[in-house]
Amino acid sequence: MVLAVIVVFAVFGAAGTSFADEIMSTGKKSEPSAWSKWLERPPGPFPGVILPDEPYDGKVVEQPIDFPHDVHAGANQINCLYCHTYARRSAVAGIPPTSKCMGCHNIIATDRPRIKKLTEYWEKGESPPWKKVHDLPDYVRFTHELHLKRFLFDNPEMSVERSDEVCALCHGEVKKMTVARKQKTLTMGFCTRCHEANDGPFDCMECHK
Amino acid sequence: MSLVRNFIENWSRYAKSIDEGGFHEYKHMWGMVVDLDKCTGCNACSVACYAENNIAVVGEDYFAHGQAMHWMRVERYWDEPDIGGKRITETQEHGASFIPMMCQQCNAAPCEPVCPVSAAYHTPDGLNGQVYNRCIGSRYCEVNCPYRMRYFNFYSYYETSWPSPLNMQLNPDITVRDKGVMEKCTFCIHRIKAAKDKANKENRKLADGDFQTACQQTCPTSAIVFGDLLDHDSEVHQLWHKYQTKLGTPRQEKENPELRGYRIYEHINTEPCVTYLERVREV
Amino acid sequence: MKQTMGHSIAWNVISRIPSEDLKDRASGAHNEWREMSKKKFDRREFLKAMGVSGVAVTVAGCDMPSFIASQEGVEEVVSYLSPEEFVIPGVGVWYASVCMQCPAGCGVRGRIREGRLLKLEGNPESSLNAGKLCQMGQAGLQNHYDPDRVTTPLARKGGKLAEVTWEQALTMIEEKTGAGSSIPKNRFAWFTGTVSGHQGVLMKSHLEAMGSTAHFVHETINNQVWRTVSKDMLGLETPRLRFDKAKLVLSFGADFLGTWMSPIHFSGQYARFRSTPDRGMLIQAEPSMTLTGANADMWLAVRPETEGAMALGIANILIKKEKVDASALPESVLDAIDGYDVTTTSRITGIAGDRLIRIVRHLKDLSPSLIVAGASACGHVNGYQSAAAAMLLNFLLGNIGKTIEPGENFSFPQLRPAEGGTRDLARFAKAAGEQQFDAVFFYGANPLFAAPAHMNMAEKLDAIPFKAAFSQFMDETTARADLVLPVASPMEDWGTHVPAYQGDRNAIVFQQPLMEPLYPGVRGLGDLLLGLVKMRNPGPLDDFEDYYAYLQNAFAAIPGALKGEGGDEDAPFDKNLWNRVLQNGHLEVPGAKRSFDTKVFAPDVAGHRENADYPYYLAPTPRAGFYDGRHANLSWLQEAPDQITKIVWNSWAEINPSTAAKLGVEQGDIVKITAAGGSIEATAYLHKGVHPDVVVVPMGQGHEEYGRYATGIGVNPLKILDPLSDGKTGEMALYGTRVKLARTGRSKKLVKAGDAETQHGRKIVATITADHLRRTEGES
Amino acid sequence: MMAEKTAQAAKDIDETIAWARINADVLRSMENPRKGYWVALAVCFAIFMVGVAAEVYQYDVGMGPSNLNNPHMWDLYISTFIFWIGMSHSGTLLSAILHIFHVDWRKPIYRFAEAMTTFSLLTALLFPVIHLGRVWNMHWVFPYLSDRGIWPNFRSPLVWDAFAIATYLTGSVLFLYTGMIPDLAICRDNATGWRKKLYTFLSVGWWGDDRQWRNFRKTYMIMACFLIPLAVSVHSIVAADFAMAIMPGWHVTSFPVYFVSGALYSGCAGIITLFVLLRYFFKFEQYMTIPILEKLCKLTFAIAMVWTYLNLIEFAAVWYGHDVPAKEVLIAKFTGPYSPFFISMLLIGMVLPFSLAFQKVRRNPPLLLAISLLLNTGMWMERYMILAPTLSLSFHPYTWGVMWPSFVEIGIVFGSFGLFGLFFFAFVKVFPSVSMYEVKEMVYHRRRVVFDEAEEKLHPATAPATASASSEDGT
Amino acid sequence: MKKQRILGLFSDFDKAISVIVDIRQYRLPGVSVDDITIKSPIEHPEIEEILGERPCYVPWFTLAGALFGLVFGAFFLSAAQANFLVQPQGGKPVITTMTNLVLIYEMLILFAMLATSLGFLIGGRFMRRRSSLYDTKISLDQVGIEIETDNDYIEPVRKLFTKHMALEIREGKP
Repeated sequence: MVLAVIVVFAVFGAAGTSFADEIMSTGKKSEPSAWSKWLERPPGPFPGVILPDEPYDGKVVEQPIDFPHDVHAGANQINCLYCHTYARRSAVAGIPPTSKCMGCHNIIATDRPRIKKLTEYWEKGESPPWKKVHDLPDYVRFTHELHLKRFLFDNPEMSVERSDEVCALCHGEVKKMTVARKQKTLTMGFCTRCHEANDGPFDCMECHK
Repeated sequence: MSLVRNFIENWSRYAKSIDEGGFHEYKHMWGMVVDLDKCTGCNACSVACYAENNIAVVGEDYFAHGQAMHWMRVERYWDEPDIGGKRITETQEHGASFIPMMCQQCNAAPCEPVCPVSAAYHTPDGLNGQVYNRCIGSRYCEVNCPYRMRYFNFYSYYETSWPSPLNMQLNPDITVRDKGVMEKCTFCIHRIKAAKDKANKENRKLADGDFQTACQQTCPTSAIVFGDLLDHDSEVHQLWHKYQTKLGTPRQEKENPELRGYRIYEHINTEPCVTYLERVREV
Repeated sequence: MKQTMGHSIAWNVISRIPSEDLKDRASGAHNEWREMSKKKFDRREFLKAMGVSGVAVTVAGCDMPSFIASQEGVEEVVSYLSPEEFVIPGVGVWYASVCMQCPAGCGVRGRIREGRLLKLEGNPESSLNAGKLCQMGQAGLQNHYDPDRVTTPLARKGGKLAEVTWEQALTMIEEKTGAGSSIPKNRFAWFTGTVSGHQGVLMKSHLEAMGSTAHFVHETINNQVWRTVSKDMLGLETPRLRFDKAKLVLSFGADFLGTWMSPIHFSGQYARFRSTPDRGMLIQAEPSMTLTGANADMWLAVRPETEGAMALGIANILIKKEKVDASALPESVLDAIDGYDVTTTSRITGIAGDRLIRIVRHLKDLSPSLIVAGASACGHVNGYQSAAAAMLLNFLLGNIGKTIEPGENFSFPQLRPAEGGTRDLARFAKAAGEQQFDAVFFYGANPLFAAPAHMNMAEKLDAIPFKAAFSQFMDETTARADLVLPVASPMEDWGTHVPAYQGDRNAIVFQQPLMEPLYPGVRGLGDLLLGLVKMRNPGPLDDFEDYYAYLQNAFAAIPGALKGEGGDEDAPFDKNLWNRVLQNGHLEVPGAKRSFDTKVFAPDVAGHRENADYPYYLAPTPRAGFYDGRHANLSWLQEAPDQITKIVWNSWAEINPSTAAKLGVEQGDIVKITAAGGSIEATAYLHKGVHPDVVVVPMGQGHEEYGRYATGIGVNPLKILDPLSDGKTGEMALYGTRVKLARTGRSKKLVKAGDAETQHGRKIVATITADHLRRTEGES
Repeated sequence: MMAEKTAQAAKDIDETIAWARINADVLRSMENPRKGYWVALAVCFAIFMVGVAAEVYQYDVGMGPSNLNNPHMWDLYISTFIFWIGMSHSGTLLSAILHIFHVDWRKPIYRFAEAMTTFSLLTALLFPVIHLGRVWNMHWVFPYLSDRGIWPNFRSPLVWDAFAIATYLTGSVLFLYTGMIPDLAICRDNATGWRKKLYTFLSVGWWGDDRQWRNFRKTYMIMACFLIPLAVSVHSIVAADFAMAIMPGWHVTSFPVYFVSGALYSGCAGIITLFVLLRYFFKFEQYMTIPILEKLCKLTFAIAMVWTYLNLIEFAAVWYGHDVPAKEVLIAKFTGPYSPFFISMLLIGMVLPFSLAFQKVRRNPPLLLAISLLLNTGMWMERYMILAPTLSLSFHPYTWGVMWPSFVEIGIVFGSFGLFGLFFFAFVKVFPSVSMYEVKEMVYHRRRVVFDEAEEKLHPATAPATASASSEDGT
Repeated sequence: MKKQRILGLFSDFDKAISVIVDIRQYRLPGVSVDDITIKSPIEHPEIEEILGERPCYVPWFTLAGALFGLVFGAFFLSAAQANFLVQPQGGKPVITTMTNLVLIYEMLILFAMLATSLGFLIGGRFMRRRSSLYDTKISLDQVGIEIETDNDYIEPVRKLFTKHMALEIREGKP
């Protein structure tokens, strides 16, 4: 144990301080220390945001109906917020109600097997048992509403049409997937780094409940 | 030179905090006033707290072991014969005295510096934050709390305390604490956060009365007043002002020392953010 | 999982809903609801409704790397089918309803999220509780989510209760009491707690249909005596009391902060009464300290049964010493008063003369005052007389019209609550003993728990051929019933209620479902009653598909009635008004001002009865919390310490230290309390808030059958009460029972919160004198 | 006085003992000890298992079964932790001090004393871990760079503990090991099989030439110098856990000193216990001699007096400091429910040491065993009495309450003694528990005053005579 | 000319001393005091008197270690606090100067001791193949004198050893 401490000190020591200097400091900016060179982060995907890019390859989740995001969001260019409409009104983005699906799909593509399956559920008056893909621990408080506000609605550079880019910050290139897959680590480090870079609130109790 | 920077920054803030009470750069400073003359000791606040904060019901055996968890506990003391003469009578001549005790959210909290992992820390709103999932259960904070207002999960109460369907009542805004975690009154911080978000959404500042703590909301005699001490329009600030209770200074120079406002154990300089108004009794 | 909150309109989004589709929405949603209750679905799934979190626990996961902590594809997400547009996952919506934890009828608002009821708060609109709530009200949640609720109809087969379907259950009732049944008139009875509003109306019409008049209404905690007195002396049963206007309140055991009449309403008044300038003074005279007594400026341990004498004594001093003008009082009264001069009074009541005189001085200086009498004064053989004596003081001090106001008429007499006290319990016991009934329906009352042993309630109940219990829980009475019909919890049901004691403004309180029934097997009381009436005499009510429709129809008549041109049946249904009412949770019904018709008479207060073998009085005081025992199954209230003793999860006996010394009893010793009617054992808690002649064992514990949290905990003092009742009103004399105490030699650690009984000189609760207060903020 | 004189007269060790004997005896001790040794080992193991069972249960269920409650958030665990930390003190500290002052009677006994230090430290380390509500997150106390990038709170005395104890453990292990190298070489030269491999590895190529001896001397001295302030700092920091808290009865400036003296006290007692045991188990009568035991006793007595003094001082400070809560705690200690413990603690700690003033006692190992065990119990109770009364009777009357430990808690505490025993006895079986080379030095130096003779040899004038003279009493 | 090492074992320390004394007096050819190594079972500080002061570098290691510990404690730990503590710091400024002192103190001692033992291992020429001339008797009770010199000068040395009653004389390659 003693050794462990020492080793940890020795290895991370120098790097640790300056790395920390980069990622951990209160809202007020500090002049980047010499070490920050190799920690330079590329500017964000679009103006008004810096994003720590942390690729992560989530596993493919078995869903009752493997919903083709690529068709809807990708090919048909349907806005994310059209279906996930709760995201801008509530903390949780939620799954769109089945009625929304049926809104289109009692006319469109009714012959496809997936739509058939969906219709069955609808008739039975049940909702498909979706599985949660982007899941945060229960002691974490995250509100979609305010993040959208910050990055989309209050961001002069952005327009609602480009909402998918904002969603992509944390959800990855969903429009290229069928069933959604995790593409960001969504660890505390991920959150804090982004908060620090974009002057988000920086206080434990802000995100921990 | 991060060390120096940190030292200088912190020291200047600290030095300021001496004369400005340690909350000069806060956005809010949540405080409370409890009028002991109005408090009837009816326990409503305590039960409301249970309902709001997912507090576990431990049952008789554990209660007997002193492992109960009243974040908000109404304490009852029998009068000492200080008023109404010293003579010992066969029966009471006055009622009892009640006091609702919640975490005093000290401005110089003894619980914070001793937490080895900073699970207990001071939020920029002047609260004593308790990050449940950071807590490792060393229990030093409770050992060092003069008010004994922190409670420890000695067991895992989830199954025993909320047998289905009782668990459907659990408040989603608050974690259900598992064994080995210290917990305490948070001034209903989830309500604060919800109100903040709402204000933020409407691009306005948080106003007094945007939200209430559970105990304040239910108190049948409105003995509990809660609000932002820095907001000069807030009722709580005006009360503090009226009773000349000052935060961030060890001694209270009141022009009129007879005023009712006082804080518990002021002399150990924990600077609690809860002001109690003395109980009044006819003699 | 279908969202079916549609039929109760959220108060904060109503503007967003086009009004024309309201009715369809309502009815439509309503049908959905009914089919919902038929459909089976898994509760767990419901829990997993979207956005529900925090139900899981902070496990070691916190430090695990994210790819473990946030599992992908483990938790299930259940989406809505077709939600209302105002239903947003993760956003709580508040609905107004009424608190049914006690008969006071406070308005509540419930926070709903993802179809779950999460929290109850007082309804700020309510003129009774103005947004406040007591601990019982807060615990209403647990009453709703209780794990031990009866979920399906049960019928007695071979001595044991077995599950049956609703159809079978209803056919059983049909056979016993239906139109076709051979049950003769007057052989049927309802035994209920307080029932009011349209449920009351339906119940009445059911009784009419049954051709019976036997409706027993039982409330162990009541103020019948006081109300009879005010009826006799003021002509009004429930005059409006204004504690906030009074400068001095002298209360003879009226626990108006805890359990008396409308505690939360009075607490609000108390707050104003106590606030500066000219803060009021509270004097409490009672043998055992109640919550109100614990807040009194001056607390007098008056000898039991002598409250009346004390009142007269005070009157005497007022007239003789303080020369208060008593011309208003008739001769007979003055004669009655004459006997009670200071010395006599203090001899009878055991209160020092100087204190009496001090009280009188205060009474004279601080006017207007308010004198009330409550449980411990009224719960005696001479209860009525004592209360009358107390009321007499109000006359003498000219409080009538100042702090006791007539209030307004209530425009809908048919909706007034069917009320009663313990007298009906005795009456019922008598009637049942005489085999008067073939069928009795029980609702909202637990006679078996409340009845003293001398009534032999158990045998009498068994003797009744058919007993149906409309009950939410399996309590003692329900357990003995032949048929158990699970009723919906107050949070799942429709209804209207009329508080017996109205607040500053008369109102009908509306109860609406805050969430859909937890269990598909339960039915609302209204629906059941409606069904019963239809069953007994088909015809008049048949076109009402269910209670909801009936209620709306009945509601349609109200506006007309308010305008004065009596409620016409076929008035159009005003949906906007209906929606507004559902938002507020109540409908104000202004009525004509009432006036007093005073009649003063001389109370004949007998002194207290010496009894050599049973020297002590047993005081089964009610405490806010368990109330009359109906809340003993709520773990929050079991865990919430009793206000006076801070004891939890058990029963106890409060004894005065001097008495204890006499008996050689120490704190924690188990004492045997023996009355003529039997004996109980409880752990002794010593404090000075008890008269030396009194032992207090609060009522509420000692259930034999009431779910996991109440069963087998503590003892039930009601069991050993003597067969005494108030001479005038016939209410049971709850406080009149004589007992003797003996130590068993055993002892048990009191499970109580708080170790120290006093502050040990620490400045925790600091107290200043009222003069001090007047100096600092008196005339500010 | 008489007793004292004769004690002085008695020899610490028999100079005429042959070096070969020394080797033989000590090496034999590692081969075949008395039966008692195996019994002791078995007993320790049994006790340890009890502790393990209890801890497993507690880990599974939560801290509840230990009867801890509000306000008794700390109890036996922490007090036993302090106790073991205390035990760990005298070993190294005394050894170091005595070494610096060239006190040679330390030589036969310091080895096991230092072993005691090391192992009681290891045992002590268990308790902060055991008493954590969420043991699995223990590592958060140490600063390491994680994805979350959060850091322990260096203001917390608990974190200082972590550092101080880690340092002290490293230090005392090094000290113990360094001092053992020459002996390991001896073992290496005589052992066979796995032992040989082990010793060959551990005695890092020691062949005892003057260069090695020279470095050895310096190193050992330097380490001794460092260990003294270190040991003191460690226990003052443990004391800080309490002195930094604002609780009445803890918030006392004299706490660090008080703790250190208490630590030395219990440590000396511990040494006496083990002294007597080893002496019996391994037939070390020639090396762990009665006179040395006597010296130990005198030392213990002296320290006991210091401790007593500090105790009384603390009472006085509290009493005249007139801090009401603290005063109430003090009074409660004498009168309250804990008074039996407290008073017996005072009796044992303050009065019992006086028995060591009698030579008869000092020369009677079995009796000393009993006494030293009693002293240790007393010191353990002292630690318990530091915690319990304050916790049960602090500022807020409403939360006053007496709490008695449950079987689980007692079981774990009990088990820790078993663990220590296991460690210790295993050690003395595998490693020489008496420092052979230093006993040789002791014998050697006591036999003659070397320097003058070397001097003479440098002047050949008188050389032959003395040379011949010297050659006679060679062995 | 090739070097040769010779080891003589003596029953006790005086004989060993006398050998060295002789060497110093009679000036054996090719043998100087510096070629002499004494192998003894116990520590003999007094041999300095005969062999003259020989250097020992351990304290320097100690110093280095102490300095490193000091810097480490002061800078790494404190700087780390500076950077990491701001996050849990939340609203209140955290002044950790005092604790820095404590940690520096501990770190200083820790690294000093580590460095010391390192110096010990290096300075003492440890971790090497055992010399062929080592004899287990040395660890027991005999004192050995090892002299390294040219082949030609071995003879007088052996004579000297035998004269001083060497119990055993061994030779070996360096």
